[in-house]
Amino acid sequence: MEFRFTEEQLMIQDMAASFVDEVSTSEAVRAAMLSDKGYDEETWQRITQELCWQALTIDEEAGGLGLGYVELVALLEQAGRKLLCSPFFGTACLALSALKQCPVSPAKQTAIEAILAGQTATLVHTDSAGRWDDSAQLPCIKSGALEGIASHVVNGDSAEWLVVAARENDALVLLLVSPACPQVKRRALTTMDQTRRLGGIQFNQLPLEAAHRLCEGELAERILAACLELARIGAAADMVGVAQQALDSSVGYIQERVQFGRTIASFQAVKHKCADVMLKLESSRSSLYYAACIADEYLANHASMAALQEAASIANAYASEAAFFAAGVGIQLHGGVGITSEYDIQLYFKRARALEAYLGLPHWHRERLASMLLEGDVA
Amino acid sequence: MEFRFTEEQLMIQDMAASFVDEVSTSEAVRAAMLSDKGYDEETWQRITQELCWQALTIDEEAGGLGLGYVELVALLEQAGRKLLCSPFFGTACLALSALKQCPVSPAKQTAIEAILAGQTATLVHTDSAGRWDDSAQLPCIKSGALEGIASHVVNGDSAEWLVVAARENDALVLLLVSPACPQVKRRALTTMDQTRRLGGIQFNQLPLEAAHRLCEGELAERILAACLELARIGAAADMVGVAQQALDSSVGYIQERVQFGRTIASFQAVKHKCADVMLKLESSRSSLYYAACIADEYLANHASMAALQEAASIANAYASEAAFFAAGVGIQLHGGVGITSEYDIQLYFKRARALEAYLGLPHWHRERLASMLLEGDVA
Amino acid sequence: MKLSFSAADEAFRVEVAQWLQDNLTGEFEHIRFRGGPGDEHVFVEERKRWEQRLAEGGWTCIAWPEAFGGKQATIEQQVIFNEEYARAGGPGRVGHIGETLMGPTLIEFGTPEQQAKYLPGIRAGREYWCQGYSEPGAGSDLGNVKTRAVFDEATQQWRINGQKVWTSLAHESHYCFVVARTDPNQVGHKGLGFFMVAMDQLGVTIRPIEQLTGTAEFNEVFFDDAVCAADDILGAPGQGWAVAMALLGYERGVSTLGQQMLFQNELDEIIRVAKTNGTSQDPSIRQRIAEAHMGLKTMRYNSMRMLSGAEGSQLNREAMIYKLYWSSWHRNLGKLAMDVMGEQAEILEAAPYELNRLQSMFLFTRADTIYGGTNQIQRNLIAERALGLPREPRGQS
Amino acid sequence: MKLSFSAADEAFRVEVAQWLQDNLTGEFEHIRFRGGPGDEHVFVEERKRWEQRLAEGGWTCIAWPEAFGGKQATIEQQVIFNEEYARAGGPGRVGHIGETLMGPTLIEFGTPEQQAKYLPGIRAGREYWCQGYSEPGAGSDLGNVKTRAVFDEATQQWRINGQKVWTSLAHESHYCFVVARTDPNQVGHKGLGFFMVAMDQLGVTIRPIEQLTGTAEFNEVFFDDAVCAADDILGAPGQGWAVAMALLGYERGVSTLGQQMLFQNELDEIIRVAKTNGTSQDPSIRQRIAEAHMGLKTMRYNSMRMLSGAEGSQLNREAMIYKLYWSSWHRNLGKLAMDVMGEQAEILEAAPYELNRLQSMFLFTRADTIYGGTNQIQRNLIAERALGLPREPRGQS
Repeated sequence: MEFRFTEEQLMIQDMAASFVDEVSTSEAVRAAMLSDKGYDEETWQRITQELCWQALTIDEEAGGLGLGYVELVALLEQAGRKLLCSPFFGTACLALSALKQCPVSPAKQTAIEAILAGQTATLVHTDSAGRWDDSAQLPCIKSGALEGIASHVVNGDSAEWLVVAARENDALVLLLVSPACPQVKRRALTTMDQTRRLGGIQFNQLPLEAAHRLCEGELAERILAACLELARIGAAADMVGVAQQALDSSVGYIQERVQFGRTIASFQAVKHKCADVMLKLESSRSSLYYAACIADEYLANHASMAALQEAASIANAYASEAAFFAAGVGIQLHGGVGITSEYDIQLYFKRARALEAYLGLPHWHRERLASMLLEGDVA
Repeated sequence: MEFRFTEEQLMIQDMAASFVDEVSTSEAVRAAMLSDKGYDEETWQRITQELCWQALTIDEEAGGLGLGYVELVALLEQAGRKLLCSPFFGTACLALSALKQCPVSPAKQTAIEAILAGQTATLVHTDSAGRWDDSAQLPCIKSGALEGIASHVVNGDSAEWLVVAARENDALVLLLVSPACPQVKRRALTTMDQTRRLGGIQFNQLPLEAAHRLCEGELAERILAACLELARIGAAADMVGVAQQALDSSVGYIQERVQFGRTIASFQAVKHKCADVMLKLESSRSSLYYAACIADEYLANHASMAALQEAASIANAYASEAAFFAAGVGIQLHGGVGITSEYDIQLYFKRARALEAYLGLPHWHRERLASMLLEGDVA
Repeated sequence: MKLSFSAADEAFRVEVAQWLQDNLTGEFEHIRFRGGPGDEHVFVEERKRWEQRLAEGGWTCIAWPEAFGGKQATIEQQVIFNEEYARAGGPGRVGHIGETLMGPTLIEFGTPEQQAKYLPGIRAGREYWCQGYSEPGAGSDLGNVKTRAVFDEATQQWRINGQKVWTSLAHESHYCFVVARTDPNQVGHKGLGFFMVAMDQLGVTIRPIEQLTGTAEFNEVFFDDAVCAADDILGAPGQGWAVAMALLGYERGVSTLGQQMLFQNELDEIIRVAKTNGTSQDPSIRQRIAEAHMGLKTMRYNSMRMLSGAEGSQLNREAMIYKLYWSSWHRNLGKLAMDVMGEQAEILEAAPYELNRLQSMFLFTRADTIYGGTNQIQRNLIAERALGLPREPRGQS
Repeated sequence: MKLSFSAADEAFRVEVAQWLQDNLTGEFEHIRFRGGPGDEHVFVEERKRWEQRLAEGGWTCIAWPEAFGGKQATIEQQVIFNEEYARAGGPGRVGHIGETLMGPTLIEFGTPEQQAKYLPGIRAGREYWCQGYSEPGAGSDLGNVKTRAVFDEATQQWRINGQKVWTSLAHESHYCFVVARTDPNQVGHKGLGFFMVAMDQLGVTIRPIEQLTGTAEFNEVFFDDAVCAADDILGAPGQGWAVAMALLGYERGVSTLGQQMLFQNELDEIIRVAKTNGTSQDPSIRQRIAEAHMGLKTMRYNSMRMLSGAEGSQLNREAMIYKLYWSSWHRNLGKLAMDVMGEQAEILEAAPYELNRLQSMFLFTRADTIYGGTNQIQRNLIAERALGLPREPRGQS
């Protein structure tokens, strides 16, 4: 048992930290938020060409680095820490997680190569209301064409490749779709958190060929289910980063800010708030790292779906509460300036809120855990 | 609108405060806890003969003082404040609340006169598991005899008169029963909170006569339902008193106790805990007084059952959380001595816990309010 | 203790409701329910006309003595007016600060000349006021005022220099009341003056502060040799702290019941959304909706106790908990609103950043626990003033 | 990062489990799962015999160096031992303080003579230790020690006078380690000594402290001219603070994982009750059971990080949160247990005051957030040491 980063993992983390410190400054984030695609093209070029983050979890034989979720989580935590606006999550944590689990096929081959080359991708698994659970009315395949609307798609307005979850009769099908055709209409959604772009996608009688198909039936169900768990773990990593920076910037601010002739950091109530944040933050980080290990074990067939679900729910629910709490306390400790658009803490607050609600609020996760504990099996 | 005590009500409150300060000292409470009936007989004599608390809510024409729940709540709050061990709650808040609502009958006449004379009474409305909701398997009347077990009866081990809720076929019947007969067996339960005695009662083919009957059918259902709401309001009053003293004794202790060369009262974290307690306490008190007014309006047919339920749930849930929080914080602020049996704060903690669970935990009340708000009508 | 209002009060309620029904319509229809906290920047011109309509009906400054144009309304009548105003969707009052803060303070501390100069404009709904208390470096620490006022013997005017912040409606206001240091050798609560400064002068510059909502309800106000007539100091130089504190005392009071009606509107909207999108069936959401409902009811009972027990502007124990209570409750309501909205919570009304009412409320409630004394300051106040615990030591800066 | 244990470690696990299965039976069957926190006063004689059985099997002091009779077990092995011990229902260890606190401190600071005198008795499970840190007036403030130690040149012994409190198992212990002031002219952390005092002497009086549970796990210990040989001071006079702090450093560590197994047993019991009485269908209870489960899992992950990152007894950032985390979690578990038990929660097992396991746990968890540094002290530590925020000023008393 070695529940800490290896030297190599620490190096990956440090390099990522330096990189986001350099490229994802407050000014850069604000520019990206208002940009066309919601991210800076040049930064993405550097991520894919210099740092090769997109290759991280691709198998070595397919030309990737052959690393796993522990390393991916290390990157995503750093991305969250500096509010990186990037199609990286959609590409690496959503599309690639699905593709890696699909059987060999021309579509898979095409997609992996495109991603390795630096193209962006995402997973389309929602319906027109943004639902992602069993109630979702996914786009449908009828008479060989794809029809339907998916909303709240991470970077769905600009991703160059789409892995689409669709229904064909009663079966789930995973498709690889290039949105560069007239039968696919897309738009960016106006979101409260402007650092993570969501898109709405309409498929309008898009004709499908065999080459589009990645897999179907029970296998597709299993892959999609696992993808949502992996996405929850990835989001937890982002939130741990958000919480860390919300704490760090608040700790910095309160040591400068003087009220009643003292730094506000010297008030015990303020100190204790910071201690409470740190408790939640470090606990989230522990459950995140555990979940990342389980993710790798699941992908290597060494852990069950139940173990993956449990770890994902714990990590995601903890990180959700830690990030929202850390950012909320952060605003409070910044006082008046905390609610101005000039300071970044409000951006952390909005990202924390968006991520908290992504794929299940904490009480949804708790109820799922309760069913496992009280009615079913838990790992 | 006058949402404060009148001069007369303040006088009642002040007299009650002086009385409990005199008779319900720490030593007296500890003696009563271990005594046979769980209360001091002489104190009860003084309550009924000197102070006439039992007459408070009895109509003037029946020989009582003709006052209402606002005054009763003022007394119960003082009782809670000094952990008074007494059959007063069972007699005045349970049995009398039921009797007052019953139509004129010989049984009612007997009971009211006995109570006026200083005899004790209680309401028996539970089953053998202490259940009080729709799932309760109340004692049954079959072939003219009462059979069954009721547990968790407030002062049920010693009350001289029992108002018993029983089932006859499908109808609810309220009976007046004297337990002084071989067909009624009783025992005191060993409870975590030793300041409020609970009893278990077994009715073993107790033959019933017409004179036992107080009322039945829908009227009995309505009376019993109202009694539970009134009991919740009465319990809320006790808990407000518990919370008040938990706060006061803690505020006193922390101003004496020196750590790190300062009184612990000078630590901001300690001060803020006390402020949080006061917030909950004063809010409970507001919702308690409101509920007491509604109780009087209900009994005067000026408020609906829905209004009574809503007010009772709000007052009870708030006071439950305030009392448990205040007593828990109280232990914490007392530090090591807080968990010794020598200090009284633990007695407040246990009484708070017992009362919190009495007739519904806070989340039960919230769910009931939610049904009213989301599916039904709210006052 | 009694909950009901007298017959006369109920008649007053009918009168208020009827007048609002007759008047808050037509040209004012679209400003109903608008201009509240977090929304103060909208429809300002219409809301000013509305102030004048209110004044014509005799519904401004009803708590003032009749001598100053008020109705000398009882607490009950004020409660009723505020309740009915909120129930009818009466828009956020541009004249609020003049009517509820500056007016009572002028009536208590002003000279007859000052009263004659300023009160009629407030009463008529034509002259608006803004506050000049907070400063960028001071925050919750009002004793740390750096703005200076120097009496210029030559012009017989005060010259004011400094900066104030968190000033609502500064652009719309004719006057600002400014706490400034008149004696540079004093610190803390001593050597302060309370000035009534005209906003329309060269020495006053206003800079809006953009909030996390993308809107700008607050401003910074810069005083750069701004002038103030010798007669426009309220109380004597050095008495500023006493006047400033008295003014803050008026902040708590009957308007709280109107505020609660706004909160009720928000909660009703949340319940409507929950019923529509099915989150009303989620047990955790149900618990929180019930908690919000209980909390709001209890807020009302707290206010009723506070108002029944309050003597003038005196603070009582119950009043001290009020700010902490409502700000915490409202912040939780904001979070509940988002969780009830579900997936739609994240999607705004329109580009570039148009929030719906509940989204705006969610974000703006993060300010509630900060302005007017942070929750930390409120807990200090409760602990120190209501419970008599030791005061926080002041540092040596 | 890897979660799994090596094959050698897994073999070690099997060995431990097998030994426990073979030995924790027969005369020891009835003490399984007993003697834990809040239950330390029960079956003491049997638990002492059990200590000796453990020692015979070589399962005491496994973390000690081989030179002192230990196995020099790795962190992983210690984790495994503690997990298996708790899983098997191993009773609360009477020898715990000697093995995990006093032993390592003696090994670090003791002379060879001191080590030879005291370590074998600990290792053999025959000599037990208790602590003499807390004092009635000092609580969490260890610097405020009033107990005095004066060296008597005539007898060449230290004479100790003072009072200690919150001492578990004082009646059963042969020795107490006592922090006492050797230099009356020093205050705070200076001028302290660390003494190893025999309990079986006239100058030592023990008074049990009855708790809110009706039982007495803790004691007051009075030292009234108690004597201590010149050789029985650990470190030099004046060095007491350093020794005392080093000892506390050993408190956090692998035993946490054993503690978590006890917590798991409690949670399992709660789940069993909930399923039996139907409260498992209550959505609010379900949320709280899930929260408890999540919290316990995360406690384990926190420990795994702490143990993987810990160097010797050094504190790291993760370790600082541990006490606050578990004590808060456990306190919530106590409340959950009561709410799950429903109406039965209030009814005890038997008169006069016999609590069932969950009731006892509920009451005793109120102590968890107090002893070993209150939650307030823990938050100070985290804020000051992990986050570098300013220290609380010490008053002038």
